[in-house]
Amino acid sequence: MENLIALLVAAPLLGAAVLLCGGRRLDAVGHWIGTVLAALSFVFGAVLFADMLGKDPEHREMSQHLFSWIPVEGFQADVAFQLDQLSMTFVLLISGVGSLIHVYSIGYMEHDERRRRFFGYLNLFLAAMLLLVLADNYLLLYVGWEGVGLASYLLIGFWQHKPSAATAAKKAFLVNRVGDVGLSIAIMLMFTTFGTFAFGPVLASAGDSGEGTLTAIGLMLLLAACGKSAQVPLQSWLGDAMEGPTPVSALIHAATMVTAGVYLIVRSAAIFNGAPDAQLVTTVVGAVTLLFGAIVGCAKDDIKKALAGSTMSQIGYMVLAAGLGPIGYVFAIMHLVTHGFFKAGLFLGAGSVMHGMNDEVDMRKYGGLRKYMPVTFVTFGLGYLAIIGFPGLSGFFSKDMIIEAAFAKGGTEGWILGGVALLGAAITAFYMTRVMLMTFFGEERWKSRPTASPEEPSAEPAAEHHGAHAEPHPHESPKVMTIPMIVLAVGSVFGGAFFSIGDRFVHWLEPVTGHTHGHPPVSALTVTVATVTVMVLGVGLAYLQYGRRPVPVVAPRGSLLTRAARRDLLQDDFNHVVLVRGGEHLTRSLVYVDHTLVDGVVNGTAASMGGLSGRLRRLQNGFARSYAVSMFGGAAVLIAATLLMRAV
Amino acid sequence: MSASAVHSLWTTAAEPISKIDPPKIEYGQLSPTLIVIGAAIVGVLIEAFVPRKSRYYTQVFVSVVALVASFAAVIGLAAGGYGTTKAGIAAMGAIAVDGPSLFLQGTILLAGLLGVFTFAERRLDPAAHGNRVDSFAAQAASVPGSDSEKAAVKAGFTTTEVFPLLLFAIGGMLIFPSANDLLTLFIALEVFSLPLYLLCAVARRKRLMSQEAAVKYFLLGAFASAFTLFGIALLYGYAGSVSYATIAQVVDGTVPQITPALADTMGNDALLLVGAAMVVMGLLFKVGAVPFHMWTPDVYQGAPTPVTGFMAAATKVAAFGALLRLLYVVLPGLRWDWRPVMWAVAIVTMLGGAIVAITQTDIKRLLAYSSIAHAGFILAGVIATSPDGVSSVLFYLGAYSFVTIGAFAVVTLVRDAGGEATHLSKWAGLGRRSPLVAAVFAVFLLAFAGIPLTSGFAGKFAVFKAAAEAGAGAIVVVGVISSAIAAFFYIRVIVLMFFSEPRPEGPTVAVPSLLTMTAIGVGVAVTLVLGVAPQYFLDLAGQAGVFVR
Amino acid sequence: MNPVNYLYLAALLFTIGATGVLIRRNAIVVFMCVELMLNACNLALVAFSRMHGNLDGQIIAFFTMVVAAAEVVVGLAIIVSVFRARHSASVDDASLMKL
Amino acid sequence: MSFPLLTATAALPALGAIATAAVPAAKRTAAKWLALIVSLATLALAVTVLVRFDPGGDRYQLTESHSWIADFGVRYELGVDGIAVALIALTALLIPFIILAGWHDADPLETGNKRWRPTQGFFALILAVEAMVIISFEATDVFLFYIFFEAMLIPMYFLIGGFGDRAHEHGEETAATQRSYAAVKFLLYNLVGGLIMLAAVIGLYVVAGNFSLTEIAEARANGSLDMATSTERWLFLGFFFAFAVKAPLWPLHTWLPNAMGEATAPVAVLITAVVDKVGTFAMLRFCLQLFPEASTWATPVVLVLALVSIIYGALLAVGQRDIKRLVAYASISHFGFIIMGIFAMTSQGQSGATLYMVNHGISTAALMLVAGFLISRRGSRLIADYGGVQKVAPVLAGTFLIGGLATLSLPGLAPFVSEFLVLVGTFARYPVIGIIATVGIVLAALYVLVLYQRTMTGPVKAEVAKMPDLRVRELVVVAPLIVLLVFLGVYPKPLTDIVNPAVEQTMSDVQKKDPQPEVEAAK
Repeated sequence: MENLIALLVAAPLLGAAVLLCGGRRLDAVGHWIGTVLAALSFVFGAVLFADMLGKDPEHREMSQHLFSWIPVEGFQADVAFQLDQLSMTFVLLISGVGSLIHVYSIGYMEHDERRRRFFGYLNLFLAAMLLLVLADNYLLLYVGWEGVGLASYLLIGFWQHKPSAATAAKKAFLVNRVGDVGLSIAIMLMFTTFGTFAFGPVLASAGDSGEGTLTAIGLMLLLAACGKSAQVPLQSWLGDAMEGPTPVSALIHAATMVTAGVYLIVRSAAIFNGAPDAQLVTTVVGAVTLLFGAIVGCAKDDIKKALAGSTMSQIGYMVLAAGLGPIGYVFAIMHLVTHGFFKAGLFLGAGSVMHGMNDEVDMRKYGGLRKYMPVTFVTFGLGYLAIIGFPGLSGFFSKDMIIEAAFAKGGTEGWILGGVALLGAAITAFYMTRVMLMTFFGEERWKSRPTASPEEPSAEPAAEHHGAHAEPHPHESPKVMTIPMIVLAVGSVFGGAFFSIGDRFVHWLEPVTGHTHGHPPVSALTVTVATVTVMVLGVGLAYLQYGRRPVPVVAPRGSLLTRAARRDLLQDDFNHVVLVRGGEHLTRSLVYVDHTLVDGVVNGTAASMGGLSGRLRRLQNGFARSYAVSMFGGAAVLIAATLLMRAV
Repeated sequence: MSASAVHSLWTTAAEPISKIDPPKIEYGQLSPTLIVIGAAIVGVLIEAFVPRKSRYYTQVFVSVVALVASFAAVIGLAAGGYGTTKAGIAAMGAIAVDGPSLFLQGTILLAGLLGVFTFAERRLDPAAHGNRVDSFAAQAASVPGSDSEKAAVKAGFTTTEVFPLLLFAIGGMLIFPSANDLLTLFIALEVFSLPLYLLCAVARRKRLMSQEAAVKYFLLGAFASAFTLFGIALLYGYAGSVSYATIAQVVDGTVPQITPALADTMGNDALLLVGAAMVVMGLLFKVGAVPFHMWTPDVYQGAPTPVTGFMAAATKVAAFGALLRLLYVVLPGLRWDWRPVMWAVAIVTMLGGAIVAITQTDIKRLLAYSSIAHAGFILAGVIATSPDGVSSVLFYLGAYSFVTIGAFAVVTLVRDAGGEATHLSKWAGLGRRSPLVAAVFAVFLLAFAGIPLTSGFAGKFAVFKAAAEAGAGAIVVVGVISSAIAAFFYIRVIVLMFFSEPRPEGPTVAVPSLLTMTAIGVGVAVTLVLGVAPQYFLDLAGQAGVFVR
Repeated sequence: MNPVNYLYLAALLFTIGATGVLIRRNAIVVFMCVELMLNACNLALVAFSRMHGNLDGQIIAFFTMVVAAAEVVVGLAIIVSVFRARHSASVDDASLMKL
Repeated sequence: MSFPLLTATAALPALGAIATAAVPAAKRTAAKWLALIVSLATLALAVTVLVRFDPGGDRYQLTESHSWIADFGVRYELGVDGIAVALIALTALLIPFIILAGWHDADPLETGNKRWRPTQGFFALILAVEAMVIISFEATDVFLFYIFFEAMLIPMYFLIGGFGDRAHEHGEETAATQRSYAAVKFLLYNLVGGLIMLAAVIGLYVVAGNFSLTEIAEARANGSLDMATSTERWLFLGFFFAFAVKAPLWPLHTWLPNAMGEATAPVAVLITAVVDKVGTFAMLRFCLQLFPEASTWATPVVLVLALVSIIYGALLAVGQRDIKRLVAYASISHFGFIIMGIFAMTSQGQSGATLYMVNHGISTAALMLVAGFLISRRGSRLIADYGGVQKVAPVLAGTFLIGGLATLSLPGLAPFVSEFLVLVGTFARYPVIGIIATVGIVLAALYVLVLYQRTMTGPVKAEVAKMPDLRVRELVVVAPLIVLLVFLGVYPKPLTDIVNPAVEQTMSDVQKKDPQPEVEAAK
């Protein structure tokens, strides 16, 4: 049974290899190969899951050792897998949602002549992501970690002919690299501290080392998590990542890859438990990002970017929860899973809307679409209710738990974090309602629409398939796209309830992450009530602003905050001024230095030699008598020197 | 034959003479020299009696035979152990026949042989009025550009005297390093210098430069030899004798019987030091060490290239041989006085030669300066004052002379309307026109630069090793630096030959006869063999590294 | 008379000759100065010979004269040919080759 | 006396060089094929060496020893340890690809001149370099090593100065001058380094009396030969300087960008992937073995210089406008990693450094050769002249990207393994330096991705619109390299198994132990 684990990774990897090396002759069937292999790895996952359920909770962990990877004196890195409940959760999420999105993409990418390659990249991503969650040591995890980074780079930049896409891809990879520095330093620290970096021994002996070391490792891991999960201060890439095709945004930048950071933290629970400071920083990062993303989400008119902001903020919740320690780990993962469902659903819905709207992404040019694309409307709506935490739907449970846990942190911290979480919930409700209203309700602003507004470049290549400026004829998407949306919608409705009833999920994960029940200063019921009320407030506020009044097609100038939020709270501008410009100046000056100084010294020496030579050779003036003089002088010196030698 | 010998001849004149016992001359051990000198005299007679047409062939024949025979004699002596076990003083103390002298004589003779080949080359210059001509003036006496010259050229005259002159020079050079008293030293110096002065003057093309070279060389040479002679006088005054052995004894204070006069002069070190300095200066002039080097570039440039090649190779060998013997046999007791001075000379020579060469534009002058730099390297070996020092210097001289002759022989090939095209700009793109010649020249340049797998590297390593072992680390470092500088201009020539576009009006490469080919071929062969497998020759030099006194 | 005086004289002559070489332009004169230097050597040699009471010095002196004669032969030949070519016996005029 | 395998491995390409040079002018293609076949045969021999080498066996194997120049105490001594074996294999492996990639680089423009045979020369020189590099990897006699270390400059010099890119953006005239400038710069830098080393070599002889690496190391170990500390340090500096120039280490690096920029891509690969490795190899073999104390004494300075090289090289790579120069500066940064790994004095660092030499060779070859194909199509080295190539030549772009990803050491590709080992090894002893060096990986991503974005993505430039995709010959060159990159990235064990014992030896030479993990140290 263990041997199936490798197949989980192998299947999509094989798909990637075949599709990318296969060449044009596979164009016809490429997408089917990809989808089948993705589904295959889901099947393997399911089989293993069934097997795992068969065992008793304490002994569910399986592992498979393939081969010794880097054997060097005192340094053992193996290619070995470990499948426990935590990994299993991810395996199912990744391969499941992954397969659905493969199916969806068949329809979505139908008109793209490079569809085969697209599926190749998707498979590559699945393989890397599964490797990430299945690795039994940090170095192998690092491979998956960078692997998903590569896949996301390739997919964000899939439409490479668009400079904006290429730039976004590069940005995403670079920001992630900054995070990777953190991960590699963390691994080095582990190596010097524990002499190994396999999960087992490291986490087991975490207690033996000083809190200082653990804090350092923890912070480095957090840095890595920030990079991958788009947490402040490394969040800037996620918004631009929406340049990629929508399925990519759904799979990588909503459901799976961006949550890898949460996985990393939860996986390293033992280390964080030993480093309260690191945990505190984690919660702070989570809280800040939570608000940051939410605020950005409120201001965006680009539907995908609005959703991206929301993703950021939701992951903020998870990180916050993970930072809370044993009381939060489980809920972090739980929210991660439910979020995986509804956010993927929302993105697919957005994709389907764009599909019907000539790839228009500006919500101000939507409106009243509910009667044109009912299925999309329903599924999107369910996802919407789920994310705002409408009682009974999955978002409600997971988010509520996190807020409780936040309060349960106790002390002022607890109050602050809880408050922030609540506020976040309110804003979430607001911006999601805004999206909902602007897209599916109100007048149909897309009729006789002006040309695409310049400040928001359309994410999809308008010229690619349909006529660019033809008036759109909104229509429902084909079955192959709607079915996955329906499935995800189902998940986002019942997932939460299914997990929380009888603390199923808690019991499932407890053996891995451990769990302690927090005791909020106020009763759980109060928290729930508060959550619901702020949610209702948010919805109401949004309704007043976007439901009652017509939405202007051209965005109003808006308040200072709005404008800042539209520009991702100026964080990009900051990067541009400080990092990009500064870096350019630095490199330019260094090039100059290299050319003039380092090279100059050498050339200077050569030149001075030449000058010296030129001066000396003037002595050779062609007059025999001056030669005689030099001889005479030489003789004199020679004699004098000889006598001198004797004298001294 | 030595002065004391002559003296003993006369001082018996007072009493009635029963019999005059003749001076004892070891003809066998002197045979190399005697053969060459004899052949030179024959050459003079040939000039007098053999009809003009056949002179050239006769002269070449005689010279080659003489040199080969003489070389055979050297080999015979060496094989007979005269270099090692049977080494001794010949001709009543005038000549030392030992390892160094035999080794150097052999080298000089081979260089001379190749020299003869290049002298005899008649394919390079376009035939004048149907007569093949060599690189020497039709009639040296005739004024350049005058009618008489034209007439001489028309008549197809050639200066076949160069061959006897060459032989005389070689004869002198053979004696120079093996001279065992100061008088012989001086005579040998003059015997090989005077013919060289003349040889410099007899170029066929660019005669004014040739004559100028001769004048400069002559005046400065005479000036230098005057110094040498005065130095000899002072040394004689100090030691009361001119024989190396005696002087050495006096210097060490181990002289058997001390006359009052001797006791008087012995106390006066000034005589010794000044004398030694002046003699050494004369020799440094010949090897072209800074600051006595200034004749070198002009003379090398002006002289007919075959002469330059021969001179550059053989003169250095002979002069360094003499210098070695003087410093190692006569003045070892004075080591602590002359070593620092020689250090200084070696350093300025290495650096000076290398630095000034950087900006040269004429290939012959370039090689001249490089030869100065090499003189510096050899001096580094000389000051080691150890057997290793001697053998390394011997090896270096052997290696260097072949490279030099080969290089100058190549220079004779590259010609344009005005004769040899020696200006560097004309060498641009030679590698495209005739890769082979360029490649050969590149090999010589790399050898000069001391790149591994060439004889230059082995030699350089040998002398530096000797110097380092003698504790002259500073010399080694300076030597290394100046070789780096030197590398720069050797590389420049290679760049010019291979990487710059050929000029349309560029020179043509004349196809030489077998003679020059041999010279160049031998040069290349020796360069590579000594570079790859120097062991045998190092052994040779090692065995030859002991002076007799 | 103190033999050392002869040496002083020799040294003086030698220096005069050397100076002449350095300052005179005419090649012939320069050459004569060289001869003067040689003769200074001869004087020194003879003086030492007398001092030490052996004949080596005097014999060297004879050789020196021969050498001087030989140098005259060669030197004059060269100088004369240069003179005929350039119509000037000035050493400084012969400076085609420099640097 | 068994078959002299090592000699054969070095002699074969040498003879091949002579044979190739002798091919008449008209038979250009024959010369190419001859060279290719010879290089492949050499590869076969190298593989034999690899197979015959027993990782568990003696330190130096397949040894040969003959007296050569007794007067200089020089012997013809060959022998290989794991590191040498790996590098010989790398060299022999890369040369065929280099030859194949440079197939048309030396076709003469005017074929009239019967004497001028550039093609023959080009391939003969490449083989000559191979021979010299291989023998300098095999030499266990310092002098023997030195001779070929120096001699290999000459053919390299002609390769750089004699053969440049077709269609140069500034025209042939300036190209020629730039080329010869680069060639002279290359030669003088290395010659100066070599001459300074010569002084040290002589010094070593004066101290030790012979040049046999094994004997001297032996004598050092058992104390029968003790050098004064100052002497040892001077000698170390003399050796290290030469190797640092060759490697190249900041601030002695400026010859590399010129050389790699002006030379054709295959020659550039020859420089950085093969010849420069001799420098780093020699640090590992000679500096550390002959002068252990001095090496440890110099470690801080060397590490700082290496660190500067890493960051500085990467930053300058970011600032380049010329593809080849960019790769050159990237290489400088990578050599910084190698040297850092060597002098970190930990098993991970040194194994990593050795692997790094191999991996860097392969990855740079992949990147540079593809870049060469790109340049040969457009006739320009300026990044700005490209754009959107990915659209017209996807395979070329793909291979280029893979080469680039290898260069930024993406996990799963070979360079990652070595780079991480070096970092870990350094971090274990010098945490701060290790951390700063880690920043290098971000910069690496920056210059690679910027290069890829500017050349391959975006709207298709008019000049590249007609650009053909990789031809079969070019694919044959690139594909195996990529396969190798992936294989060694996933399963480097075969390589590490060979390298580790040698590294342990070196560690014991410098009498260093790996620092213990904190936890165990605490216990």
